Amino acid sequence: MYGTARRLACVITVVGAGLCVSPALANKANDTLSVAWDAQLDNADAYFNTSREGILLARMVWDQLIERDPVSFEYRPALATAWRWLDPLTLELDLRKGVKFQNGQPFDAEDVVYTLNFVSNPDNKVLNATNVNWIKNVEKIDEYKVRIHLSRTFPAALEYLAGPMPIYPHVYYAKVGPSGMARQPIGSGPYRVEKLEAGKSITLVKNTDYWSDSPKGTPKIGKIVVTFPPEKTTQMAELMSGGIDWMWYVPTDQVKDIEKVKGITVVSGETMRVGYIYFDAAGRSGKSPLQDIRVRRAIAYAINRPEFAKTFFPSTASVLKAPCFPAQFGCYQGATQYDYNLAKAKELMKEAGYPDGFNTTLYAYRQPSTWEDALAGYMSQIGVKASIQLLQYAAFRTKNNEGVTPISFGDWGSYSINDASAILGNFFTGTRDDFTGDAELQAWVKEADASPEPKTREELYRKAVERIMDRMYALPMNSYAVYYAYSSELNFTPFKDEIPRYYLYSWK
Amino acid sequence: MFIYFLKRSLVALLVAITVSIISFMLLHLSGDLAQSLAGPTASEADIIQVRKAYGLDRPLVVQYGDWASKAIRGDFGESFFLKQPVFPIIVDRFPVTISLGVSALLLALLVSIPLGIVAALRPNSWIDRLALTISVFGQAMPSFWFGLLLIMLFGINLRWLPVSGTGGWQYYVMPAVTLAYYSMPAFMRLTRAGMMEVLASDYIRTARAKGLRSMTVLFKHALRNAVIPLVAVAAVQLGFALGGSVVIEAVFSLHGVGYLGWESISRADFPVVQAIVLILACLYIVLTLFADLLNAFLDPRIRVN
Amino acid sequence: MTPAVMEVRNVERHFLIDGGLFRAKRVLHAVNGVSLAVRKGEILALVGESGCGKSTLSRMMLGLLPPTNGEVQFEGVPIGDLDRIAMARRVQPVFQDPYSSLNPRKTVGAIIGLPLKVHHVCTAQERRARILETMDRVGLARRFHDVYPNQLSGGQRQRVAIARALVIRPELVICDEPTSALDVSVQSQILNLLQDLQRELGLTLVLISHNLAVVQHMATRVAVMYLGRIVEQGDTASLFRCPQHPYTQALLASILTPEPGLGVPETNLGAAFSNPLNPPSGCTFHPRCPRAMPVCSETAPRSQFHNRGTVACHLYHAADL
Amino acid sequence: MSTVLEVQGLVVRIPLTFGDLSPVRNVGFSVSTGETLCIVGESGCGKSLTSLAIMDLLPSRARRTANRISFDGVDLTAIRERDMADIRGNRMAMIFQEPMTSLNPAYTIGNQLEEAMLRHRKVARSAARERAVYLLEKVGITAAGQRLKQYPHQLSGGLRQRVMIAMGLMCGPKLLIADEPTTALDVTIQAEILHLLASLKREFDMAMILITHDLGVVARVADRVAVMYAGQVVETGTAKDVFSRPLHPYTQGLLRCVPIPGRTKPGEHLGSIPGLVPNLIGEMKGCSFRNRCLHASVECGAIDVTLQQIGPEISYRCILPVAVAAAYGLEATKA
Amino acid sequence: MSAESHAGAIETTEPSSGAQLRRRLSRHTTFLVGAGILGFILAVALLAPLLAPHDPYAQNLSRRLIPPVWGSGGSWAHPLGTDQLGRDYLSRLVYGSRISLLIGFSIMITSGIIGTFLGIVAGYFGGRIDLIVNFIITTRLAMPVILVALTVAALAGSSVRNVIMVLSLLLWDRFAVVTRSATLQVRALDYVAAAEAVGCSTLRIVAGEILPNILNAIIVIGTIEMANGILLAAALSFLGLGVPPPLPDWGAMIADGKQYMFFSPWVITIPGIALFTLVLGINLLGDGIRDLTAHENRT
Repeated sequence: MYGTARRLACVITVVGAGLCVSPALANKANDTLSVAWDAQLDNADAYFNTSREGILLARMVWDQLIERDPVSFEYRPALATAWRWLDPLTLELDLRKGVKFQNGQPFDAEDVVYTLNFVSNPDNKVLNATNVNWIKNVEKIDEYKVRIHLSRTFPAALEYLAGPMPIYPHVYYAKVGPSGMARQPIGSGPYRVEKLEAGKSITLVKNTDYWSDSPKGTPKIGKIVVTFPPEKTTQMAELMSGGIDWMWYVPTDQVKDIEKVKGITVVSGETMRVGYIYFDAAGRSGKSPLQDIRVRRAIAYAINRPEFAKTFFPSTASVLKAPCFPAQFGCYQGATQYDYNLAKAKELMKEAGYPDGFNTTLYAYRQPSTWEDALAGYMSQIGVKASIQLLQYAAFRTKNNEGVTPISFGDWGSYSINDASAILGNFFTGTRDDFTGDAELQAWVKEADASPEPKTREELYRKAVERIMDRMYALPMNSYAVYYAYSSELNFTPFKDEIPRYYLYSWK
Repeated sequence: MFIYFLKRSLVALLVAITVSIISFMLLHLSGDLAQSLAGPTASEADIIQVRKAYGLDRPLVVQYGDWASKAIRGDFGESFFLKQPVFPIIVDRFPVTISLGVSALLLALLVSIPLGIVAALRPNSWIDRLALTISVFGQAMPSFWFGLLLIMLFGINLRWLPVSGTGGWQYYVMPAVTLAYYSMPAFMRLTRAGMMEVLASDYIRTARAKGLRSMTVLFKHALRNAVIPLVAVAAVQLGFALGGSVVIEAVFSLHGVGYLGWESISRADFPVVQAIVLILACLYIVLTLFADLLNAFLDPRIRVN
Repeated sequence: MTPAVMEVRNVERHFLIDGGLFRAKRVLHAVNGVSLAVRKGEILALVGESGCGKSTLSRMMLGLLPPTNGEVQFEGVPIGDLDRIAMARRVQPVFQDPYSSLNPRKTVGAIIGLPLKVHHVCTAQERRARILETMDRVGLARRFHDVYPNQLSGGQRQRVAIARALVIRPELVICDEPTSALDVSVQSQILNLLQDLQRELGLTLVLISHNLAVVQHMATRVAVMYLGRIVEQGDTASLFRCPQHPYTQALLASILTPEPGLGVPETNLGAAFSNPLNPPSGCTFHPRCPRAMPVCSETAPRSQFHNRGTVACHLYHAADL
Repeated sequence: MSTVLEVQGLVVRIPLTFGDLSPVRNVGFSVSTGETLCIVGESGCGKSLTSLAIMDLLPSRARRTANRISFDGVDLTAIRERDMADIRGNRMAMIFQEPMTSLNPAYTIGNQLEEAMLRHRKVARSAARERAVYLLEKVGITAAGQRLKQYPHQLSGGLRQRVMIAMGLMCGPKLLIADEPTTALDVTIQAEILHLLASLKREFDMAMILITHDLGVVARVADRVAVMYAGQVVETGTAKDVFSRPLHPYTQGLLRCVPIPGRTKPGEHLGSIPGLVPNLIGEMKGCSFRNRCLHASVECGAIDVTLQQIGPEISYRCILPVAVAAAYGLEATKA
Repeated sequence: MSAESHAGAIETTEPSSGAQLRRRLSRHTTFLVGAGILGFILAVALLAPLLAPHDPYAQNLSRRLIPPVWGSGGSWAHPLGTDQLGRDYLSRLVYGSRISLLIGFSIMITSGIIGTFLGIVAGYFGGRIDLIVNFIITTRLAMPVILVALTVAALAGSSVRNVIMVLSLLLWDRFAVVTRSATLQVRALDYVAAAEAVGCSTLRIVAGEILPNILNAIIVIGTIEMANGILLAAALSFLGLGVPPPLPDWGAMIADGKQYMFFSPWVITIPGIALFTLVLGINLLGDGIRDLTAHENRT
């Protein structure tokens, strides 16, 4: 086979004789940073996608009202220079003067009012309603002052304003709508979208006109090209061959090898992302053994989570005790635990009446399927034979929403929001993402999300976590520390909130 | 000739209609369209509304007629995933696939025809055996695996060629070689067999009996007749190559329609898949039609009556 | 006169010819209004050049092809009304090419025994006996029973084909050029065999041939075909002695007997055999006929009876004959 | 009358996996200007390979050896392929059995005719075209000028064979080899073509070798006859001699097999030659006809039977004395 | 040609055709190599439980990506090393042969039945039926196989059964085309006419006269389609929509191993070579049969 390859090599050499065959590389020399993202953006409009990559793009193209410092986690003024709670349901913000959008339109209160009113209007169907449905409406006070009226008490409001809520230029947005924004995003951010080829690549160039005093600083690298090589293999190949300069989620087992490659640096970084296995306890996908609590517990006992974490993640990743990131507010750590115990698992299966196991399907989206394979391997120890359906992220989410997934293996980054509402509120409040069918649990979480009292919230979240763990609706796997691999010519630091800020990076 | 063209086109049209029905069914088998269109957050009421708005509550036949009449005008609906009209997306990707298919075809012909001729002239010689080995290997080589081996060798070890993505001509070298190697055996066997058959024919004996030089016999009398059937096969192979480029485009992340098709399948974006299937099928139909006409033009037995 | 075993009445057969890629389908009149009677016990020869329709006619007589117009009767019954099995038991073919007429995947015994099996005429033991008996009769050694055709010579194969035709004892055997694919030395053996069988079994034979020497040697009656029509028929002796139709005359003149010194005869027929797809008007023979008259290109001559047979030519009127 | 071609000891071997096949074994004959030699024999006797061997057009796996192949003063066994190519189609032409497949379907008749001449003569295309028209008319094709633009598939078999003949004559050859030129044609056409060949031979003063299996054709066309059996010439002689007084038992048998109108009584048994042609693989010993011969004796298998020369023109390959053989032959022709 | 007619004369002294064929088979290298490879893999598949040193599904995350025995760090405990989940590669390879062969044979048989049926019907009856079958063939050829197969697999879910079903429904065209033209050829031969004249039923003619004589062609196409089916199934698996994990399918093994190929190349080379060898073997077998039967048909 190598012989054939060599023969073909000769053919190519002959065909390409005299021509210098070398790929056009993106790198320091032409001030172009080429990065590989995993999930394609189905929609560049930040309110109409749910992927991490959407957040990354949003941070580059748009600005938020408030910026949360990636290191100290303190709130810093961004488009809003100051903010104050007039009452628990009213937040007043002073806006920055002299900011210009990339199309030349100056930024003022109209933009905030239009953007937030548009996205919080249920008729407009933004994809992640939990991010915005706490807003009742926004009122313009004067040209540089607005008031946000909340629909309910929402303690995490600032967290959200500093997170997944970019501000759009209102004239443009009113004209083109979400689909136009998706085709040609325009914001006030440090990078301008030069070319967006759906499903293929995004080219961003430095916004030379970027407003000073931004907590994001001045962008340094001239051009950023984002591609979506579909697989880790391709990404690594590209990185090694100089086709790209930056990738993340490097498979742990390859880290020690790729580190040895000249010109490539690998670092690990913690994130707020947590992995989970969600069982269809409600029977939304049809009647199945998974509705039996003993079966769910058996599976939980059968999965060797420490081994899984150790094998596939950096050592900083830890096995979780609750279905949320431990640092998040309300993430109670004292609930029932399921340590790896095969005997107990088999016992439970027998008790449930499935001594020989059963067939089911595991839906997942992380390519390649190694993690899923490993999970299926654990499950097969107790006879649960899961065939794996590996989908793209968007399709995976759609299947979830359609409720056809008996078991799904996914992960959630909580939009980097340091509050349990960002995860529990999404999965356990009776939305289309809810597979518990547990009305009581849903009520607790909803109440906790809306309650102004930290004490009450903590208590309610505790009850919720205990219920989830006890009934084993979802098995928390581990926190996702990820490996980043990049060209050694790049100055790069990972941040805890899993948001690489390309505008902060520079060439060495 | 005109009547023939008309008849042949009519058959082609019928095939195209049948294929369109099949691809139409494909979309409708993929699940509740209204649900997919309304998006994951839609409520029951929304779905019903969408169903009405898009006419999905009408009988299938009516829906097909509607869809087909729109498809003729290039309106294949909107992508579930990209929320954009399907047709421009595909049009955008087509040049890549065409470039890949055509360059692979040319490469395959360039290598296989001379090799086939030499093999036919010297059956059982070392070059015949070499040609046979290459073709047997080519047939047995899983193309995706071959592609990976090329990536390892030329992309990673030698760093001669880019490993993925779309760009200048360098990006096409490995995919084209992979695709060419896949269709080469067919061409070579055909050239060899055709050439051998022609060389054994009576009119070649006549040509030799006239005392013609062996080069004249070979290039004037033999080659022309041996190559005629190759024309049809080349067109058909190009059609197959366009359809079969899915695997190769996926291996090399080449942004052609095949890759788009695969991505769309994995993100359940069936309007795109449907349109690609239909367009590729129609392209194949047009290609074979074209090949038939070309063949008719080349072969005086058909052209002149 | 002996009764007719088979009667062909005004039979026509058209084929739709795919005109290749550029032409519309065209109609080939392979057989164009042929009437013929086969009488019990005779050897009737059908003579004509390739493409004259004699093989098509034979297939219609075998019931393998339905006529487009007219009908073929077997003992007074239209063969369309006879079921295939009944028909098969009484009429059997021997084909030209002994290489393509035997299934290479079957043994000689199985090939000869196939009719017996299909017609359920005897038990398995009897069948074997009858196969061997028939093999004896056609001069095939019994050891060939379990042998495949590709181990036989052409002559032996043709004997197998004859045995297959005879094993269910048909009344009429239609031999389509039975010896033209064989070498001379073998041809004579097969001709002798056919003659013996005809005599011993009282068979009626239809012999299709282009070899006039063979026809004269074998047949009791001859019908000459040209472009789908019978232009002349009559008993062998008189037809060879005094042919009426110019075409028959030319045919007889072009027989090359192995007699040195006679030179090559001049037939005066002109260069080209007419294209059956586009037959000439009137008498189809007129473009080649040395004695053509203006009327010949306009009206097709009708068959006229005379005391020794029939002839279709404008040169003759019923009264003259 | 000068000898144009003389062949001695021609052997063709085809190596097979289980031994050499020798389809032509030690064949010799000669032909002179203005003469027609007919090589006659049944299928597989080696007559076609003999002609191809002379033209050096054998299939690539066949091997030719010969004591002598002398054509028009040139020793064909000794010359290079290039020089042989100069002779082919020029001084020595050949026409084949299948007119339907012997012309290249991709080129017009005119192209293929002219090509033959342009290859060997330094003439302008127009001159070649003139010659083509002239010859087409000569072979009895009307509207020759238009025919040049036609493709082979537009012509009937008889016309194509005429074109083939014209093609053979383009350079005015000294020897024309015709391999079963009429076998694929209808009887009436056959007579025409043979007539044409005979008259052209006279007109162009050529020597002609006609290969056929049809004894009728031989009798009418040949000046001299060579009868082949199992790769050997078993009898030669003038047509008159061979047909009136065949000497070899095989020739006698063949003549007995054919019904002759007027001579054979209808309905009477024809003569026949029992048995099969021998296997030609490997070494052979003795008379190859002995297993089918009525007069065979033990001796026939024991010795190598050679050609007996019994006159300047007559020879036969049999151990029977002439008188005895002739007696059998007379019997044969009478029967 | 004359040389051929000599062959005709020779055969009178030859043994029976079956014996001849067997003798030629025993000398034909291509055929022997092909048959040897296929036979070997077939034996491996049948004896998988005996040959596999480990459970092909047993994962051991602490023993991942161990190189084969010839690599540095390899051991005889895992002669071909382990995969990314610590499963014994040899065992997976051995069990994988079962899946490939199952897929190959099933596709060959199913598509063979469909295609042969259509081809014979078209070739035997001709006319309008032939037109219809031709139309179906053309339509089928116009469908891009891989895309349609992927789509159906995506809609119906990936499983071995679905892969076999969808590919069988897509790969019958060559059978149909070839049996159609072979049937047309045989149909025109006199022995079919003789059988008709004898009064044989259509079924009997097809079964007794036509099928046995086109069987060689069908077998040759069978090998081609088996190879083709295996390759396409592997491609589907490679694209993630074929044989679902954790089944040890060779195509899926390549797909899974892909991300480790730069540092642990054996994870793709080993299943790749296995796949290549199997397909090569089947193709050689087919070529051998074609060569030999072509020789047989000539006489």
